[in-house]
Amino acid sequence: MENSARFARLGLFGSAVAAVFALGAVAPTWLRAPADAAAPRPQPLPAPPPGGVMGFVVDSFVQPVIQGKDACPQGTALKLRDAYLATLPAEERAQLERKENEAQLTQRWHAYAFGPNNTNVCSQPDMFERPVMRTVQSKKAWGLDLDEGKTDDTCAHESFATPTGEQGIDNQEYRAMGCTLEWRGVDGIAGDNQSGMKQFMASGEWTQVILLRGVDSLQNDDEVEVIYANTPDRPLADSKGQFLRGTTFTISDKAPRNRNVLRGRIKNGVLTTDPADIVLTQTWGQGGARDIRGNRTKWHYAKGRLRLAFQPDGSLRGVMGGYRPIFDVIVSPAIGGAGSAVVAGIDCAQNLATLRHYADGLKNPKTGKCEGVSAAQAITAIPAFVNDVPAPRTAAR
Amino acid sequence: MMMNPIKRMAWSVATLPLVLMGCAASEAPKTAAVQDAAPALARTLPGQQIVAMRRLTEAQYRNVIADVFGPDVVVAGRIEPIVRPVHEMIASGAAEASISPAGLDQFDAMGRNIAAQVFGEQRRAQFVPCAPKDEKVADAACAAKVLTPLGRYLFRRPMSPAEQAFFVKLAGDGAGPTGSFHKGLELALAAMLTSPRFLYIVETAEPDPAKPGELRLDAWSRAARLSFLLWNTTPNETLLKAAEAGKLTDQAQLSILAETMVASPRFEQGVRAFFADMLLFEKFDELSKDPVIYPYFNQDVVQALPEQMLRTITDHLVARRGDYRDLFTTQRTFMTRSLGGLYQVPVGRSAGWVPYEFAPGDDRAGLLGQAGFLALYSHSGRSSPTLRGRAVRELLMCEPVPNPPGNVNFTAVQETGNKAKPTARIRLLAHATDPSCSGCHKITDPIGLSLERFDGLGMARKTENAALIDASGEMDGKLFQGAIGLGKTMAESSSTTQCLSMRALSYATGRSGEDVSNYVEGLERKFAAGGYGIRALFSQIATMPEAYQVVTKPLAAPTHVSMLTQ
Amino acid sequence: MKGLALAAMAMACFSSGVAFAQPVDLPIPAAMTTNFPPGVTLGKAGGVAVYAGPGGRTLYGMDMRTLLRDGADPSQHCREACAEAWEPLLAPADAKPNIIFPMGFGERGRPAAQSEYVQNAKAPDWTVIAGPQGPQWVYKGWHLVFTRKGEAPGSAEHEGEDRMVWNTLKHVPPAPKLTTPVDVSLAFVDGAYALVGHEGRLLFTGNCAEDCAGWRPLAAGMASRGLGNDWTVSREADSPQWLYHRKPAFVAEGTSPADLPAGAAVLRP
Amino acid sequence: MAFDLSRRTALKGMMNGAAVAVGVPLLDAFLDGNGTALAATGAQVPVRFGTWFWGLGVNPSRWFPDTAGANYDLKPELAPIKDYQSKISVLGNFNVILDGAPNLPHASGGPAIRTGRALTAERGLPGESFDVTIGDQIGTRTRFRSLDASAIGDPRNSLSGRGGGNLNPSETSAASLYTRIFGPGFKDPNSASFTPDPQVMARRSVLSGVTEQRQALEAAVGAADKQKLDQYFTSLRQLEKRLDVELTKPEPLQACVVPGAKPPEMTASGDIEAVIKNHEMMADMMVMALACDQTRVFNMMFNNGASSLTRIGSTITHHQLTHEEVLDNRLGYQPEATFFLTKIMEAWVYFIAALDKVQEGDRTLLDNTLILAHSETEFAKFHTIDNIPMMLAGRAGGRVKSGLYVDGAGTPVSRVGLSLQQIMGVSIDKWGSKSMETNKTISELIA
Repeated sequence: MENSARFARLGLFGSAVAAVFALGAVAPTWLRAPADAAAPRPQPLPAPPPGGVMGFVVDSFVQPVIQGKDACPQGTALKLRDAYLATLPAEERAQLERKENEAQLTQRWHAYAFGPNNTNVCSQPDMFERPVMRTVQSKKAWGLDLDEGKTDDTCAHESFATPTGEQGIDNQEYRAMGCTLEWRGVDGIAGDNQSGMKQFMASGEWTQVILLRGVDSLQNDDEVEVIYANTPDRPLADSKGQFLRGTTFTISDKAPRNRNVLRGRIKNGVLTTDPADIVLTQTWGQGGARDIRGNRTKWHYAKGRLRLAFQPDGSLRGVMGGYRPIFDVIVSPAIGGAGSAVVAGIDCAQNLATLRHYADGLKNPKTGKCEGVSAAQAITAIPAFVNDVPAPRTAAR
Repeated sequence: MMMNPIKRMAWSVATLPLVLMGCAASEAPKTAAVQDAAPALARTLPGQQIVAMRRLTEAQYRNVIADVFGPDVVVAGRIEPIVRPVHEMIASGAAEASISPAGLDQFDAMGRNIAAQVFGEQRRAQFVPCAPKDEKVADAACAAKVLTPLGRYLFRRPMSPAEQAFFVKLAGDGAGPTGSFHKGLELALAAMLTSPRFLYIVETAEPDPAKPGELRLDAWSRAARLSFLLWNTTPNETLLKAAEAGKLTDQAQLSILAETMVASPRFEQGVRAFFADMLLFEKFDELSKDPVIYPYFNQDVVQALPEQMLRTITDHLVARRGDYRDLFTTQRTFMTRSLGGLYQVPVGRSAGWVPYEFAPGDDRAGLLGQAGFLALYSHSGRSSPTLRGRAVRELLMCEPVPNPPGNVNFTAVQETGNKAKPTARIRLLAHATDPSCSGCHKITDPIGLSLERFDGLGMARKTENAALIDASGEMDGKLFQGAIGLGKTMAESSSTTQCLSMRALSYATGRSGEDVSNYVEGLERKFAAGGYGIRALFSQIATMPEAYQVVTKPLAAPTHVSMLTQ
Repeated sequence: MKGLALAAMAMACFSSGVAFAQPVDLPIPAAMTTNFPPGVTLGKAGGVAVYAGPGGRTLYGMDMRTLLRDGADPSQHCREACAEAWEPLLAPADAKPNIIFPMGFGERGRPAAQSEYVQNAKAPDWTVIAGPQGPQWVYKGWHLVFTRKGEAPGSAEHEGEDRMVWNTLKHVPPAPKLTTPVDVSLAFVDGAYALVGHEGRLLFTGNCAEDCAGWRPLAAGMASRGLGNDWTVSREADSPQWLYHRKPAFVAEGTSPADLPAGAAVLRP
Repeated sequence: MAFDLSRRTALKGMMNGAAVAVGVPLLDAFLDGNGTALAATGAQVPVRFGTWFWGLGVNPSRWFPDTAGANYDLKPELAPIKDYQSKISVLGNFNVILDGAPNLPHASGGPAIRTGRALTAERGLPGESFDVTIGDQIGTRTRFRSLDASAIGDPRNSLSGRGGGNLNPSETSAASLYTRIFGPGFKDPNSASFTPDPQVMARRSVLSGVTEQRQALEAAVGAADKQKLDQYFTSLRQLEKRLDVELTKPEPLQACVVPGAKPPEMTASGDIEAVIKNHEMMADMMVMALACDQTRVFNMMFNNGASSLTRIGSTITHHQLTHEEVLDNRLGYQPEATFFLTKIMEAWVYFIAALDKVQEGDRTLLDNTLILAHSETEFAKFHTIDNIPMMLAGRAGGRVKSGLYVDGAGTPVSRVGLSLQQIMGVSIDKWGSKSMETNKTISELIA
């Protein structure tokens, strides 16, 4: 009931989205609005297959960024070099920025990445005190209303509205990280994340599948079992890298893969799942002496839920929301250590400080402090055949 | 009306003068033009006379090396392909195949590579039963111990004392300059592997006691014949011993051996080789599709397509002992993950092959509904009812179809984007109405049009250019719908089983279809009596005395033309 | 995130370490030696063979790589609360440390004395590091060795604790020396070594009586005279087959005993 | 008659199509572009093979051509090769498939191209690199099986080796390369005495032995089989002739001019100008090593994967720029990092030009050589390893076509290694492992 009330508030596609479309061919597909229940449906949804089992493979899984000047009016968050310069008096800064002093500046901002006892801002971000960085200033974000107005296990935070008018959106991860160059890019189109995440999905390291059981109608169904899981099968793609529809994947729940069983329902063609812990594989594939080969990193969404709209072409489009442990957000550069800091100019400690500042979930009952941020991923998935893990194993679970 | 395949072949050429004119009479199939001439080989020659030399195919070469030295010995490289004589089996091409300088170069490189593995540190202990007096120099006694058994396996008969001495001497010649006994062995083995005695299956004859003045294959040649026919590999110890003991020239004992061999799991390897030859699987090596039109086409798929057909064939014929005719209607097949995408069906496991059964009524029935056949007989960007129909006629019914004349305008057929002519059926009307074309197209297109619900890669489709596809077909006056209908019609046609009998006999003997045609009718009767089982057919061929009779053939200019050029 | 990920990757190129890691939850490599530090014995915990220390208590490895976030040198991590719960397996007080945790990035601030130390990834079974309480044993280059105070012998209760920081030290004995055909090797399967073929597929033997269809023989060459006393070649079957101790060898579909057909037994040396 | 193809034509025809996919043996006699059977005349210019490596990829949309085939379009970043376009083929859209192995940044791509396998350790090679395999085939009779050099001055900058952790170390300065080639042990090929290879001698004597079988066999066959045997022994005679050539003192090498003086000792730092200079001197040295037949295989590394190239007066490295400098999706590239790429392409052209200047009969040294130039990433910012830029220069003595853009359509990159090895006469039918195992030659390239 509450859901339908919220859906009723939704408007048409927002202007921000339309603007993105206007950019034409370069506009990546995921920048289209995530699941939007009230969007007009030009074609009716097909009937579900007999037996009500439907499989999908996720072909896009990225942080939804809303482009536009209002999000980060001061510009993108400072890189380590500029963050260092910002700590200096104006005169000294001007001095260092001179071409002839470049070597000195480099030496100094590199040094800024290191602390005592061989620590550095990315390997040991907890051990550095850094100011909060530039964050998203606009009121618009994609995501879900995770707390539904309750405050008992959240911390104070300001919510967003979607460009389509949905209120109460919890996405503090976007607020904290949404002005970084990696998320936003320089061109008003997309940041590095977008192509990078696509690469990871295509590489087969993270492949995600969705298996629906008990679907009686794509329009309305009170109870649907949703299995959101990883598979070791690399997606088969055409010569242009687009995933092929109708190929088979087999779910694995053996580490490092995961299998999440969710309960959901369909209303007006939109599938929504009940809050649950959602854990998915995340490997970064780095080498290095301290390498942990990605087996320790996960996508972990506490109180996570999916909201996916069935599309007339058979695909699914929508978002996953949930609370992520703060450190998870920066685990990749943290693994990269000093290299992340001095090569890519990432100040992990600053990232961490900002995330801590905006943390709004996973409240630690002992300290009363929030250790997680609300977050959202935009998801699209195309039809596939999905084999679940063998039945005896699921029964024993 | 029942006709034997050869008559039908003649019919298709002779009773359609229009066809011939329309399709350029000068390009009639070569087989029809072979004339009788005096036997080149005098039949009075004494004893061990070489009567045939059939070059090893690539698959045979690989199987032999694996059997003799173990499958862990790597056979790296490709072998000069044997050119297929027009409308014939590669097996009969093998009887004509010579070895070019380039081909020999490759055999030489492969032979040296294999020899280096066999006598390398890693495997030496397995193949050298004696310790040389000095590893740095030749040791004739030890070399003889090593090479004598190898010669027997590789040449498929014991070496004569002269041959033995010869290879031992080569080992010595090699050990000298290289300063290594084992290098010497290596060079001698490499020489064995490049010897014509190895690269050719040399068939020798002896006087036939039953028919004075005639020749029959001797025991060693029979061992090789059985082994390569039924298992596509070299005779094993059992066969060599049977040859030694004279069992193979005894009809009763020959039958017992043949029965054992078709009952063995290794028979599958022989059946695979036969069908790969009969169905022109070498064409898969060249298969390419436009990846934009066919996004599901990739290298995994290319490799899986022939394998899927072979698995369907061997599962049906060998494992399930099925009726050959049912191969055209069976719903059972096997899938891989990448094929699952092409067929748009779920696949039980992510790796390897899994059995799959299409639902009753699914148009994916039988061998002709498989993507391998459908893709092979299509163009790179569109399907081809003509190629498909022609393949059915030529490969499966042994009815050659002439090539098109040189001056045809194909534009209308090739214009797949032409909205005015949305389907292949409509586009092909041009040929059907042009008298210079209609003769041939009448015998191919109505067959192929029944498979139009599968595109040029063999993916199912209901429409082409938004127009519904009509999959009705016709063959020899019988009307049917879709692949299922075609399969049923094929199963009912006597040409289908007669053709298989002829191909199998040709395959076994290395002779052309024409050369074996006299025996087809008799064989076909036994094939029928055996419920059209593949084991019955092959054990029959392996034991029929006619197959071991020496037939001499005049020296004709080889005709190196591929079967389907268009 | 991806940008971050990529940045993280950049690290690899700067790292001075040439090592590649043994991820903590991947199988531990076989022991290279049968000589253990004084006081270390073999025991069983959690159903598998593990090393045990004082009082028969299970030895745990603290995987140093998982603790990097807490400081640049995780070998110094276990103090205070940790040291109250965990007891280091100390090497003799006069033992000279021969391994360090690599700092990467040019060993900033630490004397570049790499050559004195073994590389972690190539370390022998047992090395000594300068731990917070003195010279302490390290297993396989990364796992700082401890016992859990007060834990009962044979317990593996703390397996995988603290996000895989703590892992029992599983014992995989050194592989026996064996002459095998090319393509046959040994793998540690179900607590003992087994013979495996190409791609680690298990070799088995047994009597298939009737349904031998799924029994794929381990093919040999018919010209092979066998290998030593262990391996002979059967030429009697349709295709030449290896016999191990006169028992016919077959190749399983997969790498686990679950892949064996009924009536089959794993071939073990 | 249209139908009556001779075997020779049949083989040739197949080579133009999928022949090499069917694996017709690539004997020199069939591959000589002029149609002259060199093996018959005995006088043969050696065919050489080499690689040229640069780190950190390209800006794909500004480098790869759009149109496949000949006369491909030159995008801005590929423009430096303009004068040599007809001698350079561009290979695009070939993928590295890791089968779940991690994409180790800057480390996975190069070895995948060279070995057809996914790297699992951080260093070294997962298998033998194809330049080594090719060296075993064509480089056994020269003084060096291969020469390796790194213009950026890092001896570990190498992608060549037999697998495992070991890499063939690179020479790091033109001076050391000079000493290696022309220092002690150098014998002027135009004056040196000749020692035949004992292995070849042994093979030669074994082959004569095989010929002795002829009479025995021919006595026993009928006419049809006698014809086959005649052809067989004719082929054998050709093989013998080839060995005879190998056992004869080679013709003088007119193009060989021994450099007079050792170049000045100079250590390359990351400074791009110094690396360019070092590369030019090394290129000149390498060219003479080839012309003097001291080696037939070479590996030239310009910079390394995580390139530490810098611009004069700047401390920001090329590598750092690729990561730090933001990708402008509108422009489709990173302007600062691109500066380095342009310099790299110019260096590549220098190398090609140096080879093309040396005349060998009616061809140039470049015509008698085949060089694969490649990087280790497609777009370094993302460490992407599908569609890594690759170029083929030279015609391998007429064995390959040049001046084409070949679109691999997402097929495994191991097809490149397979094709190169087949072109250089290595006897293989398939190459690579797991998903990168392939038997598909890039037939477009075969002349």
